[in-house]
Amino acid sequence: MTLQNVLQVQSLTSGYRNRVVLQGISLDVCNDNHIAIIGANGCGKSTLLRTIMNLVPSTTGEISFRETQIERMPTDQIVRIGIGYLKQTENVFRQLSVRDNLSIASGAKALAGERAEFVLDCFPVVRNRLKVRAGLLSGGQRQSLALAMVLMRPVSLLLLDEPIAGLSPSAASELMHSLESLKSRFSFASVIVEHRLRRIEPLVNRLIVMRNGEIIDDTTDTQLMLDASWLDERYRHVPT
Amino acid sequence: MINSISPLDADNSGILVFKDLHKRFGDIAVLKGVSGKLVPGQISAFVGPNGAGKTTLFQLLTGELKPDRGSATLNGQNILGSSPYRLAGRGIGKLFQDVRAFPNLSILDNVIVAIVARQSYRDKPFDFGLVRNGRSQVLAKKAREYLSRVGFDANEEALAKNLSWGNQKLLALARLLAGEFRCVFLDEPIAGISTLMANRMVPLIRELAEAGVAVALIEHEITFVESLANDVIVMNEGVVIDSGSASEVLSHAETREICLGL
Amino acid sequence: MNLLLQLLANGIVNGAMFALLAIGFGLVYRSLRVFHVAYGACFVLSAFVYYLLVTCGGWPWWLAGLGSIATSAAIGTLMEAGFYWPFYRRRISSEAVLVASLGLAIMLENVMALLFGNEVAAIPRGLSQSVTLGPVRLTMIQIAQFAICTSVASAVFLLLRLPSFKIVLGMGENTELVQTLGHSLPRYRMLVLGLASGIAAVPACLVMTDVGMDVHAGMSYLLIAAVAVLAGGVARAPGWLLGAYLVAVLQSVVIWKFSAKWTGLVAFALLLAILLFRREGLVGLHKRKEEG
Amino acid sequence: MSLIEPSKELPPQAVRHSAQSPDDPVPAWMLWGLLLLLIVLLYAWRPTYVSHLLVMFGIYLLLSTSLNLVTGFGGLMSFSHAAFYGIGAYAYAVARLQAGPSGDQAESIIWAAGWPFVPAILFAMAVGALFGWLVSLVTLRFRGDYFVFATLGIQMIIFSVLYNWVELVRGPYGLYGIPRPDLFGWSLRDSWQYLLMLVPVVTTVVGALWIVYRSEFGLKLKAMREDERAAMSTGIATNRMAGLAMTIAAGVAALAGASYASYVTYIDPTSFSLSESIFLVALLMLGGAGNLTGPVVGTLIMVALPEAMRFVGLPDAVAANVREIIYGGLLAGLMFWRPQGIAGERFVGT
Repeated sequence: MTLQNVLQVQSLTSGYRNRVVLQGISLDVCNDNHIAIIGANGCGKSTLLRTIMNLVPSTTGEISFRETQIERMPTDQIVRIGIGYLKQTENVFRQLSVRDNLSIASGAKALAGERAEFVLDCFPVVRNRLKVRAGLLSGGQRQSLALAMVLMRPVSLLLLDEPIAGLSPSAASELMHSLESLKSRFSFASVIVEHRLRRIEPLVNRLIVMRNGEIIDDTTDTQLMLDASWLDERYRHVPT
Repeated sequence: MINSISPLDADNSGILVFKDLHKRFGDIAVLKGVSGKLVPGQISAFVGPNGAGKTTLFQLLTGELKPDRGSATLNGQNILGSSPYRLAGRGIGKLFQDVRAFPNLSILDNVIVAIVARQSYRDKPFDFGLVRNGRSQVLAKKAREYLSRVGFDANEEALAKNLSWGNQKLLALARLLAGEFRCVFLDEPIAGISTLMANRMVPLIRELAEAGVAVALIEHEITFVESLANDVIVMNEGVVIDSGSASEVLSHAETREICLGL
Repeated sequence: MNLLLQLLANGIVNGAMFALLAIGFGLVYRSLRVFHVAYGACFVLSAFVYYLLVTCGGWPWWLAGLGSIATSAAIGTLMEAGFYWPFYRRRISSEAVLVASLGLAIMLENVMALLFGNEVAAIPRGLSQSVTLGPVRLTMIQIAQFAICTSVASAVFLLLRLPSFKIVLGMGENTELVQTLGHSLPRYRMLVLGLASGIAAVPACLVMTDVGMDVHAGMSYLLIAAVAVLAGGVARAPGWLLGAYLVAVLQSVVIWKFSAKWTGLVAFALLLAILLFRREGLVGLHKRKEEG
Repeated sequence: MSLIEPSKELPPQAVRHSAQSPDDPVPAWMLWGLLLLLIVLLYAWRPTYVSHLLVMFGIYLLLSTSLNLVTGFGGLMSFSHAAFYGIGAYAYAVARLQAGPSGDQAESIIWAAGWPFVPAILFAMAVGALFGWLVSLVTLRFRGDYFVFATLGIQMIIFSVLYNWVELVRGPYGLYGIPRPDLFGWSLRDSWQYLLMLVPVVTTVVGALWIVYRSEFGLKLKAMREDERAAMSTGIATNRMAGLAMTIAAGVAALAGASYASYVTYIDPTSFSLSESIFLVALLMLGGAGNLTGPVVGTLIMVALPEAMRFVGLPDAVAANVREIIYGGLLAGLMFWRPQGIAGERFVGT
């Protein structure tokens, strides 16, 4: 596998009506990168992912994905050219069955094909509940379904916004396990925003720390994620 | 490891006592028998992962939801099944997780609303007294006092929606002070605000407790809990798994695992 | 008793037409979250297009019907692209969109009044043949109305089972997720409005053939559709059908017991009663509270 | 030290702009312009014509300012205001009409009292308020689109009763010969005389409403409009507040109805139909809600618009439709560009 840049972000700023959240972010993602973005609440981690997906419009800066400018591209097109995005909440259609959810995700086609089969094999909880309405799934099952849905299309970059928040330890490790096997099969780069660092540590090879809309650390030493004092320094925002 | 999994003794010494609360949504049990009490002058922190049932518990105790089973009393009188405004009239206040300042009212009006809502529920349910003229100067003065207590000192005519997130939280806190509640529920008071603002928030909450108010808060930020709370109640999957003084509970490895992911 | 049976039969025929009307309205309300007031005006417009094609153009009825459906679908699509989509882009609240749609309906209605006048337009025809089934007597037109509307409704229900229509249902729940799964929101919104308007054209042409219509009828047809959808339950399409038949049959019963003039009152009283006791309508999803 | 966060999040201009008093968001030139327009109208036409316009303006001002209480303050978009207007008109009519000598009309209806003017007006207001309260009991169980539709249903039901229950108020035939006001033996014949009586009434009632707007009650209604959950948690009994607002609003609308009935002396249900309710909401939307200027501006424009159209000189057959087209277009356009209306504080719904 040759190394190349998948995503390039250059001095990106964005925000909401009366609030600037990202204050100039520059970031290159390589196709073997598995990045964890950490930082205190409200530092702009989720907004960074949402801006890349053009769910939050960027004010200045450029985003390019494999040589294509995407900062003004509609979200659905960004997805179709190969960026998968797992929303933090409300990431399945609760009123529809699991099967309908998956078929929407695979581009309104019936569930077949090698890729779909493999993804479903990775999530047996989903495969066994195709007829259940998604709203009746438990939190862990729902999150598995959401991840399966994102992976129904070919992706070369996967953005995950707090995939295991609110899951029990066992559900979380199960989900992470599935993600690992998918990663080795489909070889995509990934960016993951998550608080429970110990759970995701085995999956990442690069660590980015954000604070107040800026990147303050970018390192490949992922062991730092488990270093309490190092984290304290960057992370805790109420030193009273 | 946890050495004592015991719910707080639910005797009547607290101002707000709740016993054995159950709540399910459809086929998911969110609360499976939660008991505890809130004591005047004490800050009780509810910690635990998302989905542990903390917000649901708060909604039960502030009247926004009705429990399936269990009891809750304020000074010995039942509070379950009352609507939120009645409970507010009886001294239970709430800071919402998503703040909920009144966006198109001025900062001053936001606080005045809280003052008149409290007064008139007790004395006269319908009041046509002017807010801005004459006697209203008294109201405005009072409102300014509350605003200056939380640190607002300018722009009182600005609309709340134009404030930053942190300032909206401060405004909501001022509104809470203006309600002069005996028991307040704070749902993630410092989530999403800057360090500077959070540092301002802490002494205000402490002051509230020192004034004899029973404070309950939900918080994920453990440093914040350590610095503020007298009692910590750890919840997971709808039950209380640990409780006690802050330093004691937070030293338990499992609590750290559940709450911090560390 | 025979009269009751006769009126019930009429009610069922009307129910089949109301059902199509309700399906169109329900699709838009369910998947776009738009209270499509201009839907009534669209309905009237397609009836008049049919009228023009038959009387002035001299087209055969089936071709004129197809022409009317196509025109109506095109106008619906245009309405979405030129009217509702800009509102959606600016995230304008649903109540404001309701009022704007009301404004659009008023404009359309009066433009049509300028073009077609205020009188009832009807397609000249001889006395229709009728068929007697025991105590019930139905005209051929009524039978055609029932047959056409029921088959179109069945076709729509089959369509709704297609995977791409699952997206349409999903859209009503979570527009952002539709986009992050790689589907173009504007395209599906246009599809819904085009389809809904096309569906509405079918009963419009049939009503025009049978009893005629004036340009101001839009609001009353809209209200029938809205009552059917809200009373039957917004969440699921079978509810819309149930609501439509309920309204139509109830109207017949009211005509039998009291008089035709009380039908409107009864429809709204029914709606209020149903909503008071069952907010989600007769056919609702079994929801968890948190699903909201 | 101030706790206001650094101004990067809130540019100073924005602060100044929003600090503008919420009671006074209309540019001054606009008010002056409208006043000027009024003066021009006064000079251009015969006094009776102008006083007729002013009477209609007064009646619609009552309607818009009362609807504003529910819709602009409570945030509840109500489409049943014309029904209360009609109830007031009919209550006044039957209270004043005399059975017997006035002909066959009064004998064919269930009840006609033949009361003097003042008790009849008070009766109309009381009936209107009672209906407002009853309607609030049903409709306040809904919010949002459902509230809109529930009030619309109430409007249709009340209209249907007025239109179809011939024994009650003669249905579509309407009531004619409704006595004009007589105060202290002075009967008002001309519209300018009527205007003389109406001006103090409207001023008093609108003034009272203005006080209600600025009272604690008004502020609580606004809080409910802004965020009902938060309002309840501060201790506001929101349903009770909204019920009271609907009662007051219906009472005032009934007063407007009674004024209308006593002014035109003939009423039939078509004046109180759904389209009239829509017109009232549109009028409030156009002017803007949540303050006093909004409804005043809206009423001025809506009353003046047909006259301006006449001035343009369109043939009568076309003018009505063109007017409707303009007003539909205004509604749609305003919702897009300026949902809060010309002079309003905020969009009228929630």
